Amino acid sequence: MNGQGLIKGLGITLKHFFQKEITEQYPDVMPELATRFRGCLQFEFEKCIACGICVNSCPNNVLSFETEKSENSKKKKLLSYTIDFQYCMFCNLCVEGCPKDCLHFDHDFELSTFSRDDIKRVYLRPAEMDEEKEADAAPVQDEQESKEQKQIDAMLKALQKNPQKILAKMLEQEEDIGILSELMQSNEKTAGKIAELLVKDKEKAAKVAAGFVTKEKKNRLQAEKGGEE
Amino acid sequence: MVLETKNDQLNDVEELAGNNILVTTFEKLWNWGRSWSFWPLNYGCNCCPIEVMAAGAGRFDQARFGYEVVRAVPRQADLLTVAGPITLKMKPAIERVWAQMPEPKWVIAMGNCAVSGGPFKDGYSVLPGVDSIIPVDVYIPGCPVRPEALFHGMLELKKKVQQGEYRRS
Amino acid sequence: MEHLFTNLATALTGWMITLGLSPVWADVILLLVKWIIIITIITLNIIILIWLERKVSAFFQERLGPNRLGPFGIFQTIADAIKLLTKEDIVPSAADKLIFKTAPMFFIVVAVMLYTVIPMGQGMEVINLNIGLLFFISMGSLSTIALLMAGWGSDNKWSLMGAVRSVAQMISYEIPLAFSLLGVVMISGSLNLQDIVAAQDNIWFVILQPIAFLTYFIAATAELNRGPFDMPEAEQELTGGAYTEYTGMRWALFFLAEYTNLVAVSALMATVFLGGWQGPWLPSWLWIIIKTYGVILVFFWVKWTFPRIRMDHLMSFSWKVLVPVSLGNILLTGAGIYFCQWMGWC
Amino acid sequence: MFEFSAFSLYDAAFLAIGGVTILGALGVVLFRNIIYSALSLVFTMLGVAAIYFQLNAGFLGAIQILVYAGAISVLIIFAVMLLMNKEARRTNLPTTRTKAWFAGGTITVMMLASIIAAVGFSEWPKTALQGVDNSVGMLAELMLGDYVIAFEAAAILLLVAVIGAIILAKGVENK
Repeated sequence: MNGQGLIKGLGITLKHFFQKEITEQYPDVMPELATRFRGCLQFEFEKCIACGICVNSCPNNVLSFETEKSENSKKKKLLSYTIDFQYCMFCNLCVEGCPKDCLHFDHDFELSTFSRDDIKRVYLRPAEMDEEKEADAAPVQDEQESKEQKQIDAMLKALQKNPQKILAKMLEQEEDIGILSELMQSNEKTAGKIAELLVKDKEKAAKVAAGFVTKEKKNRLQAEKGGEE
Repeated sequence: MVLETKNDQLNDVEELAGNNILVTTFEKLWNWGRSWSFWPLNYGCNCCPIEVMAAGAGRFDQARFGYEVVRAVPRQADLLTVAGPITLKMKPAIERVWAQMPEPKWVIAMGNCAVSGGPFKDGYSVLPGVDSIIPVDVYIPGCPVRPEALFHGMLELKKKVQQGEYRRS
Repeated sequence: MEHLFTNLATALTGWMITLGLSPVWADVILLLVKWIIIITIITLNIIILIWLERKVSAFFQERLGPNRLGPFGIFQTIADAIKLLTKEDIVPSAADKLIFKTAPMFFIVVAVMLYTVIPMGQGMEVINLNIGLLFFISMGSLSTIALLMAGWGSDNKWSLMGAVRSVAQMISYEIPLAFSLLGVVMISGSLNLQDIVAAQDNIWFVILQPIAFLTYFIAATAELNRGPFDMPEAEQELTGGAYTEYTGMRWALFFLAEYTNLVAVSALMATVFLGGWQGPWLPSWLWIIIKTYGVILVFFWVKWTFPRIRMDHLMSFSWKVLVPVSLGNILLTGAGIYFCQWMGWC
Repeated sequence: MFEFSAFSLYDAAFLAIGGVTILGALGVVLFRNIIYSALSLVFTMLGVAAIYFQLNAGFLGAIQILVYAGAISVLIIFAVMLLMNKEARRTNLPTTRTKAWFAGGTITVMMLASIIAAVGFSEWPKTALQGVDNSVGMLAELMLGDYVIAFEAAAILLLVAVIGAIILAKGVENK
């Protein structure tokens, strides 16, 4: 009969009217993304060996980096790594090609920007990486220095263990010894300085220790006055 | 109080805004209304528009933000969503549509093709990004852009509008 | 509660007469007050209606709909209205400016005129015309001219196509619309809408006139240019039909007028077929609101269920199906009344 | 005493309606754009309908709006749109032929004279006639009672005209 389909259609929409909504409320509830979802390309600077496989594998010239040859070693030193994200097609070729797994896609998709320049991301060489590298590159530059360092460390330990005994050599009054030991416990810098001086120059250490004590005394006096006022 | 006209470069609106609170409050009200009601006009080629459609459909539901009134006419649209590469042949159409939209109007470049030309950036017939012909407010990189990412772009645009930045061309 | 508004009106008239106004002027002022109230109600009502349509359509599609501005997103339409108010007003340079600017005003005026005769409760109408139903139909037919003006004035091919389509559609569907109401007029013996409501004391006309009810519903959908008969403004093929070139508030006026028409037609449907303001327990003006909203919801339901049909199918459906059916309904009603009188039932 | 306010209100309404009607009629003639002429015809029709309403002939008024303002004028606009092959701005120009001016002028003068004569020589009732409450019922009794044959004959005439128009437009298939 004519018109049967119309009634059926109305019935279907009515059925859906009372069904539960399937909407995902994005800004309030983040979507559950598949594990292999490719969101934003991330780069780990530390792992990179600047081999250039990623740049060669990219079909769209998204990736580029700058290197510098250091004088001491044959290794190339990575200065900066640029991902110009506005050309990326999320093809994953760079990630597959990377021998050190320093590229990967994370799940961040909120990439909107107000200006086109913000899309491009430049990774600069982190400063702490240079320090570590230098430390690695020159293990023992000066043996004497390292020996001294070891002595200082030992002294510091001793100071922390038994301050009274060592400080008694420099300071005469027991009150001062107490003050300085308290000071050292609260401030590691003071302790380090005193330890270093004890190893290098004992007279100077005594002077400095006396100075610390007088300063601390003044401070305490002022604090008391301030409290009274 | 006598109005000091030291700065000749101040125009009337700025002078009013300096001396009259009413103007700024209305401006805020308008910005509130505008920011909650982008009626989009969608341009696209193939893959990003699929996501635009998904954004309008049940699972993602653009309507939650009040942006669901998709107009087929530039005359009633506030937001031009460019979701695809602009070919030289399409360039005059986009320019015309943009000119036909009433002020205040905004543009979202959705997907890498619209942002920069994407994989076609060196093509002989494709423009390197829609911002080479019309000013773009929000860039959403992605290939294609997820519906959620489109929402994120629209919400960013909402923040921008609520701050009262809109372009008079 | 029942006589809340009528009492208010009487009190207002009495107060104005005590102020020294002659009764005639008091009546005129009361008429103006009624108009202002009706226009306010229409505007507020439409803000709610647009929100309702968005919500209902969302639920039909298992979406949530606007839910961020205020409770359940109820302020969404207000944001839209503010935005539309502050949009740039573009008049195309090639447009016929006078006609272009007059069309939306004409449309909304005609749409508001429809409310003149609808009884919003017991003794609650602007004018109690004894040809109320005919007045309603004739005022409804005027909106074709507004659409034609909009289509011609825009100087745009889509606009003109939309206008031509809407005029063709509205003129052809006016005939079954009027014919379907004739059956009701024959039974009640009056064109006065209050009389028609009174005639439904025992039984609603939807039971006596089911064919007329269906015919009227279909024809009204076409008259309102609502889906599935929204060819005149088909966004996919005509980019908005006659409204293509309108921006901002001018376009909003058209939109407002369409919803005004929707409410008016639904209210007429409730009045003529569903017993009008009659109903137990609740006050009469609440009953008509409930019934009107029920009809509006059915309109929404139909719109969000069916796809748009083709123009030639639409026209042939009107002339080949609806007109003969409604004419047959008149014949059937006449025979029924004759039979009824012959049996001595009425 | 004569109720002044009611009288003036009624008069003011009549003057407004009459003004709209006459202005619309003038617009039909004087507008250079034929679309404007057609649209001002609509306003003339609406004015005439309003006069009917004011004379308590609501049925006639409603029919006037429904048929003339709503349908006939739309048909006129349609015909104008479909047949127009030049720019709309200068489509309703005054004719340059003196013969036409002469003929039109003569007819206008004769019509005016007859109307003035009719108005001047007839006796007008000084009080407003009591309007009929059930004008629809009376019309129905007249049309479907006393004059039913004339009514039906007119209907058949219109039907023949419609069929003739269809045949003229579509043509007859020769078998």
